Amino acid sequence: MKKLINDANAVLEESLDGFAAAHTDILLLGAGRKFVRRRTLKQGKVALISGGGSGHEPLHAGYVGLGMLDAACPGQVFTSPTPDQMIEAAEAVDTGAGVLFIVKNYEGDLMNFTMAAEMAGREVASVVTNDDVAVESSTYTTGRRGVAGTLIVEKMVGAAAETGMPIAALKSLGDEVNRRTRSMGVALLPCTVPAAGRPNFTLADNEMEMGVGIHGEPGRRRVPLASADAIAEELVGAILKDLAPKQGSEVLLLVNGFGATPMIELYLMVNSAKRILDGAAITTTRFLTGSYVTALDMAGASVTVSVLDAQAKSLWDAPVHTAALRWGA
Amino acid sequence: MKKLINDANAVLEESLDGFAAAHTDILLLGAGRKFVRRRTLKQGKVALISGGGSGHEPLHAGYVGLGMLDAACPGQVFTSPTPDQMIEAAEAVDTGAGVLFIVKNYEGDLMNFTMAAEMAGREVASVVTNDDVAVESSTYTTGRRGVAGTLIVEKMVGAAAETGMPIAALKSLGDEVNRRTRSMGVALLPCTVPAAGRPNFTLADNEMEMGVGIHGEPGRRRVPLASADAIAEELVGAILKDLAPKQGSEVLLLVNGFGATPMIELYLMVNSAKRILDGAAITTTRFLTGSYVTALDMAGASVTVSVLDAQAKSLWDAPVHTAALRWGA
Amino acid sequence: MSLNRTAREKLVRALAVSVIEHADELTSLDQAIGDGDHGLNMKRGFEAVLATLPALADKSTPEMLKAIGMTLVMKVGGASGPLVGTFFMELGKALPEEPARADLVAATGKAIDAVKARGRSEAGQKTLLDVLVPVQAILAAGGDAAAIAAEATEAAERTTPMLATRGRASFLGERSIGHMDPGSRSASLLIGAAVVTLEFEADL
Amino acid sequence: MSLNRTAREKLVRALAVSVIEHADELTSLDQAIGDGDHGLNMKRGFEAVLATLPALADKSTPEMLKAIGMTLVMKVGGASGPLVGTFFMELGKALPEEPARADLVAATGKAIDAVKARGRSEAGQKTLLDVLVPVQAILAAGGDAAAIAAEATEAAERTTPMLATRGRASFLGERSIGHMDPGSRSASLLIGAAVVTLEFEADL
Ligand SMILES: Nc1ncnc2c1ncn2[C@@H]1O[C@H](COP(=O)(O)OP(=O)(O)O)[C@@H](O)[C@H]1O
Ligand SMILES: Nc1ncnc2c1ncn2[C@@H]1O[C@H](COP(=O)(O)OP(=O)(O)O)[C@@H](O)[C@H]1O
Ligand SMILES: [Mg+2]
Ligand SMILES: [Mg+2]
Ligand SMILES: [Mg+2]
Ligand SMILES: [Mg+2]
Repeated sequence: MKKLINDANAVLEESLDGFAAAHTDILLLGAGRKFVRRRTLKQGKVALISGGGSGHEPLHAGYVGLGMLDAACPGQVFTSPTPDQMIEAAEAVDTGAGVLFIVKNYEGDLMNFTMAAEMAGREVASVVTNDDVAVESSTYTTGRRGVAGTLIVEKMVGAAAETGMPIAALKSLGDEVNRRTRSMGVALLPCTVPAAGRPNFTLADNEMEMGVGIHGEPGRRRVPLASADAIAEELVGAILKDLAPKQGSEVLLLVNGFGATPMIELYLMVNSAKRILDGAAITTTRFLTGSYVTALDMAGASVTVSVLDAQAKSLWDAPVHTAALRWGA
Repeated sequence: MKKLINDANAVLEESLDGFAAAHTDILLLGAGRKFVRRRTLKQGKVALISGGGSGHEPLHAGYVGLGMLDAACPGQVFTSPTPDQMIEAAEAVDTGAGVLFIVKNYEGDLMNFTMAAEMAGREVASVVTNDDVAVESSTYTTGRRGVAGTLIVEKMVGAAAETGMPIAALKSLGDEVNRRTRSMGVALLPCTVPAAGRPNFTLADNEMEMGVGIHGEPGRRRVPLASADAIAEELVGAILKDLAPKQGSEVLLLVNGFGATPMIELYLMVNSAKRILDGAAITTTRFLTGSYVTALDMAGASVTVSVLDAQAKSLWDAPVHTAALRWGA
Repeated sequence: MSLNRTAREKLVRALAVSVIEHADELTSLDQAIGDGDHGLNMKRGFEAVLATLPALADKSTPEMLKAIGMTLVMKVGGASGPLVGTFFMELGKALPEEPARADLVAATGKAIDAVKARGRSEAGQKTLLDVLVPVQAILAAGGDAAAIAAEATEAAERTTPMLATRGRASFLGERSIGHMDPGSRSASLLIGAAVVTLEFEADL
Repeated sequence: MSLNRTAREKLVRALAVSVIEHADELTSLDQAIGDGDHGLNMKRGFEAVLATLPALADKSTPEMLKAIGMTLVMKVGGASGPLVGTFFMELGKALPEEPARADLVAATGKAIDAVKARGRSEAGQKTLLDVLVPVQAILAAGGDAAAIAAEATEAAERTTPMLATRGRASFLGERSIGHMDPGSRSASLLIGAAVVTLEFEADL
């Protein structure tokens, strides 16, 4: 394991301290590092709180700030946060208009957020994201994972919350954005949980993991390494099959790196993915390219497509000022 | 070699096409992909042009836009661009107030930019950045490399150019910012030039390359893997020794990833580096953390410290709207 | 089957040690079909339990179990935190101070129901329920300590050929087959430790 | 020593092939003490030269050399592009259409001076000048084709123990010792190819 760390068991704590120091203008670290919160709250605005296992940076703490989240609860690496974190975060940022949790669909996250909601003693609603088409969904199983599409939900619901939208409408909006958003990813090299000290899986030199999750969970199948075009065909193909957007739809394309894949490759994937979307008569009018929802030091990328309407576009374009996303402010 | 690419010889071209497609709102790709330019030019403003070998994304094309560069010339991977690129870029973005080249100190870059300046047939001045303290400087040698500090020069000179500052003053400013800025980096894993197909160097599982350059050039020495704190001690120590900032100085701290190192580690390095700066009675009031000047898929990071005065702070804080850096706009 | 202070302390220490000592094995199991944190999670939780051991042992058995459950919920995270935590909390709620064997059967049944409700899961889905449910059946059927411990070990092993339909392993579909479920393994370790202690201290 | 069209075409093809065929070796040398692109750079440049071969051969020898130089400057990039390009451009400028051997000696001298000025460098710094300078000295001293070719090979080898003070290898300091300079190797390949062709075609 080669990482810029001191103690494998203190990675999260030291990284959060560096993060908080670097962004004192917009955020604060809660007591016991249980949450990251906006420095300045807007009275009467619904409080948006997300969280999840760490190792996906900048998700979620990097999205705390104007136009996105009010607080984020970082769990241990790849481990859902505990209910006390969400309870204390809610206590800190609820200004009376209620709290909306944005939760990625993993059983651990769901259970911990649910327990927090039960114990919080305040109005709480939840949006659960499940954009990963790699997982075959069925009512008998856990269902799809929430992956990179989560940040699109956080951005759009965050923008709507700034306008004073009430909690029930925000929840419907979040559910709707989630329904319009699909993702799928591929891993070229595995990731290593610092405290585990060894890779979560192994891949031969000529193999990749198609449909990988953001915890380095094995995906749909292990296949021989393929070209960016072939990978884009499979990822975008699976997304479009499931999303079934109308011809002529406008979409946002997010090409997301998993942590160890550089921009030169991500932009190349943008080129491949856009060509396929063009071919399917889907117009890409918004782009986001970078390592936004990562899996520690995993190499690979995911593609997310989100169908846009006028409201979605204006919510996406609305000002945002967080550590990881910033425009118009 | 595991990369998201199609043809190892077409990586740059396909990546540039994706990049241009994703950022049509702010930039345009020149004919033959010789340069990336701002979509809208400001008449009477000195034109800032930078460039260099590719593989350092988002440097330089990611810094084209309001408040930074007018054009960037991407060379082949790790290869300086050719003079025709700078000549055609100058032709495209010079609005009559002259052209300032920002060049990283490598002989290849210097020679190609110099030939371009000789052939361009217009007023051209150059700022040469050489912030890498890993290289012992001497009048008999090539001198220090320009590395991550280059983006600070581009940002500050870019902001000044927006205010209408004339070319001679911009050159002095750029030289001055460069003099106040120092960097040093460490590699944990090597990088692979796509067309070469094999890593540029090899490191044992317990080794790192201290003082590495952004082309994966071997650095000061190969040493056993060490903790983030020990690495930060050596990097920041070498920087402070050379920069010799006054006690109580204010600085900008840039912790830069080389391409395969995730944010969780970079923020941890921020924590380590800031503690050392605090201990030296240096106050860090500006932070930039991310993979901004990369070496393809190399794992590791560099630390850059730039001494700030009131002018530097206001230039840093000034609005910028590029693919990779954006605030206040 | 009542426990004095010394017995309570021994029980809690045995539980904690059983998972802490096997943390690496649990993590390896979770690397194969999950995300490689199960050993770390359980270890973190039970280290927090150990840190308050004297105070825990001061409590009555039901109060102690509830406190352990709350600590696990607040320290473990992931899927196992709420589930294992809920099990202990509900067990504490359902047990009288001086439980007879029938009370233990009833209380473990209630605790398992709470786990099912929390996890929206059933036995047969390759989760820790595939240990809890059959072990509880042996307990209810009057099995002795040895039979209970043996069933815990075997039940965990029986998860190996199962197809996961809950938990992170369910993302793997068919590829989840052939690996032991990490949560089942930790449950069997906890049960094994409990049984040994209770046999000596409380004449299980 | 004049070259007809066929000879010019052969010369250019021989030059191009010499570096294109050794591109991988040149890249390996550059990976050791540089950034691993020298073979790719030279290959790209000489492929561009080959692409215009008929038109190049139509020109007079001096014009052809200038055109090759300009192509290399505009296609190679890196440090080698301006340097090798300048060498060819200046050689073309300095040679008469029908050069005598003395003209070749004088013109290579001028071209080397231009390379030194462009690179702000001298022989002795572990760069391609460590091949160009001694080879030109043999040429000036009346050495025959075999002597020139031998010196090119040996001069490149003599860069191995040198300490680099120019070019990317200079960043390595002492660690640059023990590796052949990639630019010297490509220069020796080009000289070797030129000598063979000129010996046959122009009675060098
Ligand atoms: N819905 C569920 N019902 C019962 N047990 C579950 C459920 N989901 C997961 N588990 C158990 O939790 C274990 C995984 O725990 P852990 O690795 O700590 O959490 P996570 O899966 O969140 O990383 C699984 O091996 C399984 O036994
Ligand atoms: N200042 C210089 N003067 C003469 N030759 C030089 C100089 N700098 C570099 N070289 C030559 O250029 C070669 C490297 O070329 P190349 O790898 O194509 O460019 P780069 O170093 O920019 O990657 C070196 O091996 C050396 O022979
Ligand atoms: Mg987990
Ligand atoms: Mg180069
Ligand atoms: Mg797990
Ligand atoms: Mg080179």
